[in-house]
Amino acid sequence: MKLPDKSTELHDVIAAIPNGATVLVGGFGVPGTPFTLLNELARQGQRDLVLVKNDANEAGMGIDHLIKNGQVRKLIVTHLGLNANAIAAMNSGDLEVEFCAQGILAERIRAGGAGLGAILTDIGIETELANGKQVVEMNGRAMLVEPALRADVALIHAAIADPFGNLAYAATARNFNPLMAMAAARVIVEAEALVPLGGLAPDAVETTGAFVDHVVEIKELSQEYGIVRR
Amino acid sequence: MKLPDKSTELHDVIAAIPNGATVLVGGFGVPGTPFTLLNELARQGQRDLVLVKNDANEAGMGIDHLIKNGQVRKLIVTHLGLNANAIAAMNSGDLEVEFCAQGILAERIRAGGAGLGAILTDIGIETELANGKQVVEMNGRAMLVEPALRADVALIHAAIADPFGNLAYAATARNFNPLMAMAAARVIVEAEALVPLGGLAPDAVETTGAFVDHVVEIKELSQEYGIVRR
Amino acid sequence: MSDARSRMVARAAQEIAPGMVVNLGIGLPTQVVNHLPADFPVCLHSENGLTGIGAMLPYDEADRNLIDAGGAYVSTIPGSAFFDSAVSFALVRSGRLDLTLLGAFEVARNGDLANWKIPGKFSPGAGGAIELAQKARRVVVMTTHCDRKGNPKLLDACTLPLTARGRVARIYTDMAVVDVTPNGFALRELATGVSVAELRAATGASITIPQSDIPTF
Amino acid sequence: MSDARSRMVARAAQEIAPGMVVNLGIGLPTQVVNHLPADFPVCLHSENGLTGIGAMLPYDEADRNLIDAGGAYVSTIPGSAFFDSAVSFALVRSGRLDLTLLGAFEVARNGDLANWKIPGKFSPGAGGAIELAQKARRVVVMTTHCDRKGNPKLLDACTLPLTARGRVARIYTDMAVVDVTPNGFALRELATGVSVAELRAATGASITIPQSDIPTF
Repeated sequence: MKLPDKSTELHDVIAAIPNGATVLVGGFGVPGTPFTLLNELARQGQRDLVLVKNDANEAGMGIDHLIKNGQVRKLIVTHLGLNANAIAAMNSGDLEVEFCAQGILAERIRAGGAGLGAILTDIGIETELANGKQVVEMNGRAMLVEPALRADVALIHAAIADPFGNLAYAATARNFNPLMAMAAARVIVEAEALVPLGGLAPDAVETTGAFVDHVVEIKELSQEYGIVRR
Repeated sequence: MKLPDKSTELHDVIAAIPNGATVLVGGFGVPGTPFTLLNELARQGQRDLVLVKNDANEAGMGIDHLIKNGQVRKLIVTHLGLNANAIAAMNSGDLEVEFCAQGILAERIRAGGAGLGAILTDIGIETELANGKQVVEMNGRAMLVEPALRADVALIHAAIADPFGNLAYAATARNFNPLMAMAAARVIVEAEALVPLGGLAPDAVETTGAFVDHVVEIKELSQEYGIVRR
Repeated sequence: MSDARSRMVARAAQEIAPGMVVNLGIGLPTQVVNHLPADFPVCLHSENGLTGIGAMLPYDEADRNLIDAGGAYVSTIPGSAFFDSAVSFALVRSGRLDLTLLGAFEVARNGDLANWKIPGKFSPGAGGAIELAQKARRVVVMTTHCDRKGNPKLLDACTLPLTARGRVARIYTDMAVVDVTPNGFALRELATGVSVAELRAATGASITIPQSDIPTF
Repeated sequence: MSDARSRMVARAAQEIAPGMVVNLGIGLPTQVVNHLPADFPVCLHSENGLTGIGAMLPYDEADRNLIDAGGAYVSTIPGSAFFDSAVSFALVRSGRLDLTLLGAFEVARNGDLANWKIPGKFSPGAGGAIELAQKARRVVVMTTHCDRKGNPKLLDACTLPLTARGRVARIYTDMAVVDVTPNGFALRELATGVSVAELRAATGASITIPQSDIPTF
């Protein structure tokens, strides 16, 4: 036995994403954002996408391209942070935005990856974040039902991958990536380095390749990956 | 600023466990079982304990000592595996045993560590494992409410620790340890090696010390940690 | 191992398609790996937190921290990965486990499985069996056709507490390969030397027999 | 930074006790670390997945993969650890975060906090603010006493959407240190040069004034 090889080409793997797909996108600010996969998705132009991401990147990079192209029907996000374009699109009604508390978004995605139906939490209870949510009583306490979030596709950025899809992340580029890498029917990884099987020690693997469908090596890091001088 | 030092002595840290405590115990079979902490707990003799553990170890090691000493009021477990003593104690009524599906026990502990109220799952539905459990309807589907499990104490075995309590595990000795290390008011770690701050690279840490209260270095590995020839 | 059991194991190994993630139950299922080519692309999963299970090791070569879910000392292969128990069952429940091969006490004609408890006799707890049986994409049973007393294990309805309802797709036994269909059990193949009459006599439910020639294994 | 704000930051730094795990909100709260001794034992937490935040780094020394939750390039210290976003908020929600220092738009006399949304003007989303405010063991606010237009931020009741109910324990402003008590706001200390009358005029709720001498900072 040997572990299966999932390494493939950028174009093909993005071409498998249909219009209307729900797409998890890794990253918290710049670190961990799969810019290479996103740029190809912007180039291919799939439409009616529902994106799930911590933030909307900054203007001129990452999912901002998709928003500006009109490829995004809805964005599920914890904050729009530094992206004035996204805020303007939301305010004009061109972009539907659903806000989620940051840790609850992480847990909803993780619950999807763990094959659970939902989590029960009191986060946001008695605030407007609770509006419209199912409430369950548990030992006399009201808890919000936060449904698991699974997607058609996850776009993941890793520092190192092997051909089976075992992944390691760098520093705070980890963030949502390992959670999202568990929570989609088709998990697509871009890696800064593709090492042979055995190149990642079993204890150093942060996402087992059993969750991963496709691995693409980034040929050259584009400038978005660099330091942002604000 | 520097990170706080939580290294301490075996006797003192076990002496802080009161009678009646609920105690999470790491390990799946031999690997990851905190034998040194358990042996001291058996020596000190705290009673009326509720233990939460994947399995009951094998006869003559680990929590089997506590069961034989009559220190255990209740055991929450996924299976009693190789321990005929534990099965006999259960059958005679000397030991109360609550069974939980393995992955659901893991998720209940993790939910405790994540400050959630519960998870919703269909695991065990329409079987006797669902008996007595709260049921919630979600989008027309019945789901079981599996409450988060938090404890007074967690006993954790790590391969490497630093004085802040950052931990790394070895191979399949990881198992329940990182989950339990998040889910107790007092998290006590035994480590095979205590390295200085900085001795674990930030990306190699598998449990951040922010969850850990006490770290004890194992002076010498007792024979329980070795290969079991069956 | 009897000749019929060996052939059952070899036949069941054909369940494993290239690229699958597979969990093999303790006992007979573990042995199917001996029938796969050295370069066969597959990922074996162990509930205690390992993908990429390597060969079992003798005690004097074992790593004390590296076991499979049955407690056997195993090795890694290039690309193996360790993870915690929550991640391990996340993989099972979220649909990433393509196949599980499990033992059984009883299988019913509707695919119900009982393999963890005999009230009053055997109740050590289910471990990970519930989740494997309920959530693997394909659940296949490997078992002797009858128990040690000669009683059939393939039944109209299970009498023991269930592991999961309606999830078994196929059963490999020392007598036959049997599918669970919407119309109940259907014979696919017979072990060499077993007659249809013998099979019917050893089966506790009706079983559909093909009109055409019945392949043997 | 004005002198009064500098002293507020220095005073708020005393909130941090040895051994604490602390999350500092973006802006003024971040600066309290400048008032801690080099060997002070504390663990700073960043929501994006870091414990043990080191010094901010200039662009030409930064690691492109190492930022804090506010997007600033930071460094590690001996014992720093990285983890994912689920673990990061597990720590917050499960009671492992001893203290958070947060900014505020409004604080009510019952401890209600509004700091994430101004309907129609500012609604970028709450990020991690809800969980920090609702679950940190101690929630302390650092803010100018009034907004830019001179309107009080300490109120009988918040007018803006709440971040969390009844969670603020203490407020540090450029005018005073104010505790939230079961009886509402209670003055603890005054900034040098601020009178009780000035404080009352700048506060949108009644505030209990000590009978004894009022310490200054």
